[in-house]
Amino acid sequence: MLETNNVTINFGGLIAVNNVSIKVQPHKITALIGPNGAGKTTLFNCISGVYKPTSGEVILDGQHLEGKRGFQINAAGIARTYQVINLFWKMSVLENVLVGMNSRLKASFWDSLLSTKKKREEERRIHERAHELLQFVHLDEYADAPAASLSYGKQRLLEIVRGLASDPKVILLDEPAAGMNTAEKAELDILLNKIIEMGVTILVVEHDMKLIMDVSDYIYVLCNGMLLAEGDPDKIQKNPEVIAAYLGGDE
Amino acid sequence: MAKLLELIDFHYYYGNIHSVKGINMHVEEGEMVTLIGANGAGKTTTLQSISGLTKRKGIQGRILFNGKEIQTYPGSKVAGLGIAQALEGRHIFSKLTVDENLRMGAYLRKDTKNIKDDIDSVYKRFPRLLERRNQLGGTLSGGEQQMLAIGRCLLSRPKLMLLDEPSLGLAPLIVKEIFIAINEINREGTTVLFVEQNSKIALSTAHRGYVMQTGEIVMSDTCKNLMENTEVKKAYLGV
Amino acid sequence: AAPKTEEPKTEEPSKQQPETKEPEGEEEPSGETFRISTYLQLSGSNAEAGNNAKNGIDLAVKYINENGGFNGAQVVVDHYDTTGSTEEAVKIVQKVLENKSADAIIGSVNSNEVSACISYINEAELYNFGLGTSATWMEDQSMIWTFRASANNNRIAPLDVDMILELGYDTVAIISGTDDTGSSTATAFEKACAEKGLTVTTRQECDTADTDFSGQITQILATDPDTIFMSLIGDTFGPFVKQLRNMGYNGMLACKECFSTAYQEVAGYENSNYIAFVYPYVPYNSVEECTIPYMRSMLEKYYAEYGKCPTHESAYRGWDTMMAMWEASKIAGSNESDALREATHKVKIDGLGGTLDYTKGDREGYSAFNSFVLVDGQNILLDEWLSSGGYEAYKTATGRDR
Amino acid sequence: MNILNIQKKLPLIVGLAVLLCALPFLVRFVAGNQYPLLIMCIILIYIIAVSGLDILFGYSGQISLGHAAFFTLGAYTSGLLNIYFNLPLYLTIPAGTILATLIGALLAYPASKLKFHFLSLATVAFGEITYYFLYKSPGGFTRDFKGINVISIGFLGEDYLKWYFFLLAFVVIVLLGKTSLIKSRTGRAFISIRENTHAADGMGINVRKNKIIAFAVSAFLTGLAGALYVHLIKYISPETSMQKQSVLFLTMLLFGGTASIMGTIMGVVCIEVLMEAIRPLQEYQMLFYGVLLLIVIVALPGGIYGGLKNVAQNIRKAALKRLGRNTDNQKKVEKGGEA
Amino acid sequence: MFKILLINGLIIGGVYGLIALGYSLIYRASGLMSFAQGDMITLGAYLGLTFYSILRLPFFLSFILTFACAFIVGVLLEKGVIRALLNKSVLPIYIVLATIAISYIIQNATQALFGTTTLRFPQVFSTATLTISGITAQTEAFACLVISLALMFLLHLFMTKTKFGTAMRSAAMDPLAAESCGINTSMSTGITWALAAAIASIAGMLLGPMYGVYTTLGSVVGRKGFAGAVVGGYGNMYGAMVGGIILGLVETFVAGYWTGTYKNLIAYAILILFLFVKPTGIFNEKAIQDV
Ligand SMILES: Nc1ncnc2c1ncn2[C@@H]1O[C@H](COP(=O)(O)OP(=O)(O)OP(=O)(O)O)[C@@H](O)[C@H]1O
Ligand SMILES: Nc1ncnc2c1ncn2[C@@H]1O[C@H](COP(=O)(O)OP(=O)(O)OP(=O)(O)O)[C@@H](O)[C@H]1O
Ligand SMILES: [Mg+2]
Ligand SMILES: [Mg+2]
Repeated sequence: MLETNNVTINFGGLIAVNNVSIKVQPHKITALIGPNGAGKTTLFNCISGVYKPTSGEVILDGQHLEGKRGFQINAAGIARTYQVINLFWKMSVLENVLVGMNSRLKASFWDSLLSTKKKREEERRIHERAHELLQFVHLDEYADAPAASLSYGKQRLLEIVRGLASDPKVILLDEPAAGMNTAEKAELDILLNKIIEMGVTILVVEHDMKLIMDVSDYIYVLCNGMLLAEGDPDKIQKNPEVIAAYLGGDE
Repeated sequence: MAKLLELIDFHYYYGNIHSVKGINMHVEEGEMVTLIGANGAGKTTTLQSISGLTKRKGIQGRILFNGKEIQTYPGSKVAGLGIAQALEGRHIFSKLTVDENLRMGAYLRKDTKNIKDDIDSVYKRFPRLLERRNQLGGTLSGGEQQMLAIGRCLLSRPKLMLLDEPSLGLAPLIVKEIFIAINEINREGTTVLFVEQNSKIALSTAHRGYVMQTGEIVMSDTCKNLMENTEVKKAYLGV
Repeated sequence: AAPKTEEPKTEEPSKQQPETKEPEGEEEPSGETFRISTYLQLSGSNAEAGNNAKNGIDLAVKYINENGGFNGAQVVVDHYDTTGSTEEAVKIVQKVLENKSADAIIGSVNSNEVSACISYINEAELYNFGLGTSATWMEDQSMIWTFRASANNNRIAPLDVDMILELGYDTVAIISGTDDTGSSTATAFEKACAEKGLTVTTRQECDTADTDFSGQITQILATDPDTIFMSLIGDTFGPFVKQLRNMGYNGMLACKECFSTAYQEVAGYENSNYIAFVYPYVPYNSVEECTIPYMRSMLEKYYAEYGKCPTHESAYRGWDTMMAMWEASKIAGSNESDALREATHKVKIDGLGGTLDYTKGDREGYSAFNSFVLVDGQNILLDEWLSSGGYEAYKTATGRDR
Repeated sequence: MNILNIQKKLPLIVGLAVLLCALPFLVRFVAGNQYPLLIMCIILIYIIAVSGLDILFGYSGQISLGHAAFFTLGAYTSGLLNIYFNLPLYLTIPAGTILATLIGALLAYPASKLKFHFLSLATVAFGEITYYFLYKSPGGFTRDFKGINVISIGFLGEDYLKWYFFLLAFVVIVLLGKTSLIKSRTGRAFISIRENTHAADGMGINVRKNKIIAFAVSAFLTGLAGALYVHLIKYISPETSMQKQSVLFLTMLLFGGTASIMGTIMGVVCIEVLMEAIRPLQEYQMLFYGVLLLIVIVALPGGIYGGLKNVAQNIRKAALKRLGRNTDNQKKVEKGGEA
Repeated sequence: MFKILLINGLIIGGVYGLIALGYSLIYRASGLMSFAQGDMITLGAYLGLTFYSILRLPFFLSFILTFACAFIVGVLLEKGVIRALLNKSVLPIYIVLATIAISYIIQNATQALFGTTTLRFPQVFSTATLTISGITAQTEAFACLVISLALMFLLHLFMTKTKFGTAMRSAAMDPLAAESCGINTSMSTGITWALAAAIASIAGMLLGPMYGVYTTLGSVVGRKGFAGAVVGGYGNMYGAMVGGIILGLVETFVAGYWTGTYKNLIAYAILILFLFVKPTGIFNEKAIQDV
């Protein structure tokens, strides 16, 4: 459903991503792993429109996305979270989710200005939906608190629901488990599966191998910008190249 | 052994939010101590308060370093005493190169001759950084930034090194290397206090541990004992 | 020798008849006092002129009050600072008019501000004097409540042309400010040049807040004029002359007004040589320098009050204005705006720069002016300078034959 | 739910309305003349103008140090159309407003790309250009430095009482519109751009477009204020588009507190009243103004409204704490009793 | 004619550049924007005037004293106002507003102290004009160009090559991390503002003799200096100089070949066009946001 074909990204001579092709299957969790600086985040940024690929293409359901702007890509059905948490800090938790819905709203500027019926109906609808989403990750009780006052783990959850708010086809998660403790990671595991049940496809970058091996259906391994290996978790875990470059010997 | 660092009935208030509620803890000279706990427990607040990086008026209680009260010192003065911290969220100088970032770590050092060697040894530990030495800090990958943050901390040759979630965002292989490095550093004589979410690796590296929950210390023991504690096992080790 | 000025006639306080005026309740605050509101630029870029005018007015008011006031009423002045903003000037005038807190208003030395306020004052039918020298705001004949006791640049401009012709020059370049006074005077000058056969080689403009004029000067010098006519404002005079001299022009300059000591300070005294101008009066560096008796007596008072001579001729404007109003009040025998306005048309007194004569009905006081030239820090009457061989000395000193 | 809300607030709204209606009569009675009414009218106009700036800066995070230019554009357009073509004011005022809006949108098109400092320079430059243009226009059609004298709105004339209610209606409409806009997807888009441009883009918000909208709305309000102002004061000059006026708007906004309705109102009222109050200080008024401004900024960063809110909060907190402590003490006492 | 304009443009550009340096320094070393920099020039000019002309001290001594006083004023400003605001972590715009308030205060206080008369700053250099390949120019103006070029090099070296300069930049980028490295961020910003004030005082000492000393001396050239700093690439010392010179040249050439009437309008129009067409500044400081 989402695929990249021979994507290369070049930062003034430094090739961060080199000729990478991946395919994300619908309703599956696909993982992208690899050593630090392998180019995972860069690839994410390229898919979500922060960077333009130097060459290659990004396709979602047959629609070309390369070179499109971030908001267009979001409208096309790709949502994302960030490696460094990127919330609207001073807005309330609820508002963060509402902003996430922006690309799906119909009310025009004039509707907004004049508070037409259309706008009021829509507002009511999205408020309900936002509360639903917050309940989904147990953040409903914080709805009116500013996002900045949440603890790190909760901020991560909020970022995920904010992404889900735009009803995406695919959501890209960049290290969702970073900064979480074991218990929270277990919860995240469940959450990811729930998201799949909602009909949203997931592409995830993560360094926590336990989580990755648990949840993912298919794994791509990047190293130095190039695809090192791909396959299902079992296969990857046993791949000696991957072990040498990334996983390290088992203890 | 002498207590290098001691917190006595330490409280921290963010305005009206009482986020650390009267904790007592200490680190002895040459020791390696870990502080674990759930999200929002107040670990970062504690660490940053020791380093003088939180607003001083939020502090109640005493922080002693080498027997001297330092809870009123500003950050730069604390750094001058020999306490260095690798901050949560990395805090790399985004528009300085990797090399300059490292040099800033050695800002207070007088022995300018040895700095060069120390930088080289950081590069030896993290070859990835050597490749990127002239790149701007802000454009590094997340993991590279974490390495840089730790490297910068090392360069001040501190007496006490504070690390806030050093494994955050690092590849499994590097995580192992980092903790091996921390171990080495400690063995070379630097006292270490670190916060870590990966409790397993934390407890298997450090000598002693404190467990923190919603602003209070709920347990403290040697790591060996903590690892065997059933509650810890359940809450932090996922067993 | 002095310009055509006679000894001032009357200085003894005129006895007034308090029974003629009856206070008319709250909306007419006259009676014990005669309140004058002023709006002047007291801070900002042209504040020098504003503050000198303020001093001139205050000095005259003190003198008037010591000598009987306006028909027995003590004169009280409320000064307001426009900070150089016309908007603020309008607000001040509206405030004064709405509060009915003044029996008369004296306007700004900045003609822009006068232009903006004049119609309100006329609508309110309040006795008013303007202090600016621009022609524009006196052109409208329906503004019957406003008078002026300072020079009108449009009347001076043709005389400037005559003066330049008298010096034997054929061509002139113009530098003009973009402000009201600067540009209207330059335009009048240009017109007079066309009529009298003086060739204008170029007209350059600069902004009131400019500090660098090298572009304009380069253009002016490229046309090689015999002389340059300066129609600028305030702070631009000094730097302009200085830069002009530094860029190699050492010839005669013509100026729309007297080149005040403040300007000379900035331009440098050595650079301020040979500046010719037509004006009712000139500033003095010391009281002793002044030989005109009436002017000298005013300067003495000024010096006693402020410890220095006026640094800008706007102090004279303030003094003259108050004296004209005082005379009008004596003639009218009443302090009503209406009576004062009527009476002003009968005023004919000695001003600091010659006769202030309002009997022509054009609400303007001055109509006769003198030509001066500034040499070695002294303002010398042009005729005297010419006849005493100054011009020859100038030629040898500068090496210019024109 | 909505109705319930309104019902709850009804006494407040009615009270406010009565107060606002009674105020001018009261003021005129106390002062004995119309001048304070004029100031109140100016305050109302500035509320509209500063609301515009608030939408731009307070909500969407774009700085403008040349906002007075929109104000004068509205004013001059309305005034000049009336002078030259004798058009009625009910046409010229909207025309001035629309021109300001168009120019705002046009300027925003390239300017929306610029970062904070560069945007502030671009807007400074825009203000200066407007000033120099009005000050010395081709053919002198703006009457240059002289400024323009214009007519008052016919049915209002010089009666500032009528003006007051006329302008009050405008202010109410503007503030209602502003509230409605802010509490909509557009408003949330503005705020999200201010908070985190990067993330806003990632969340499907067309940053460019929304920034341009914010600029246009802002220019609309400020232009409208200008077009009304010129007929109230009956005069406008190029100086009004200078930085000083833009800074005045910004000062009002920051003084009161950004991104709120009350903040804008309080800022405008305080500064305007202050400026009136210090006028007798003559040439020292700016000194006094500067010092006072500095003190308030340092003491109450976040504006008066923010400061007041904080104070209110602290009082409440302190009260709660006191209560809490009392109960603590009681407990201790009880314990002591037991022991 | 071209040569005359070129030289004069360079010279006035040097003046703008000198002022731009102060703006750039503040931005580079504290990440803030000051609108009081122009008025610090005024203050410097009055200080210089007090020492040199009123107290009749020798020029060199007056220069040092002015520099020192301005430095102290800068420190006080930072400690009293900027630091207080930084500690309350307010929006940066409040700091801008505070500097605007300071600019009002300086303008009015100097007027209250020294009056409205434009005061003469006695000639420092010989009054003789300087002749460069047949073209004469003001000696002070030329000195101004030379001094600003020298300052540019010094500041650039200081900011990029010295440990302390790098530390100042670090403190601007991330105060928390800087503190943890032992950099006294409070002192660093203090010194930044003090240095900027001191640079402005040098500008004031140089401009005073050229234009006379009056209360609004700095505010207009200050605005031009700000424009120059941004055009060149905000925060870059070479950029400040180049930006200032470009602005000076544009102004002089517009006035010299075209019209003095629209000189300022055109200068600003070019500036705005420049921002829109090449929003990176000349020295590649990124002006556009990533989105
Ligand atoms: N703007 C940029 N300019 C230059 N180099 C860059 C830029 N952005 C990223 N890089 C480099 O590209 C490489 C890939 O970075 P990326 O952030 O994609 O790594 P990553 O796989 O996400 O690593 P991590 O797991 O540590 O987050 C890194 O070496 C980084 O230094
Ligand atoms: N600047 C702040 N203002 C208000 N509250 C804060 C602030 N910083 C932290 N807190 C609150 O203080 C508490 C302790 O936070 P702290 O960051 O010290 O926790 P932590 O143990 O480091 O958590 P984590 O594992 O998520 O990093 C949290 O509840 C947090 O919400
Ligand atoms: Mg990454
Ligand atoms: Mg933490």
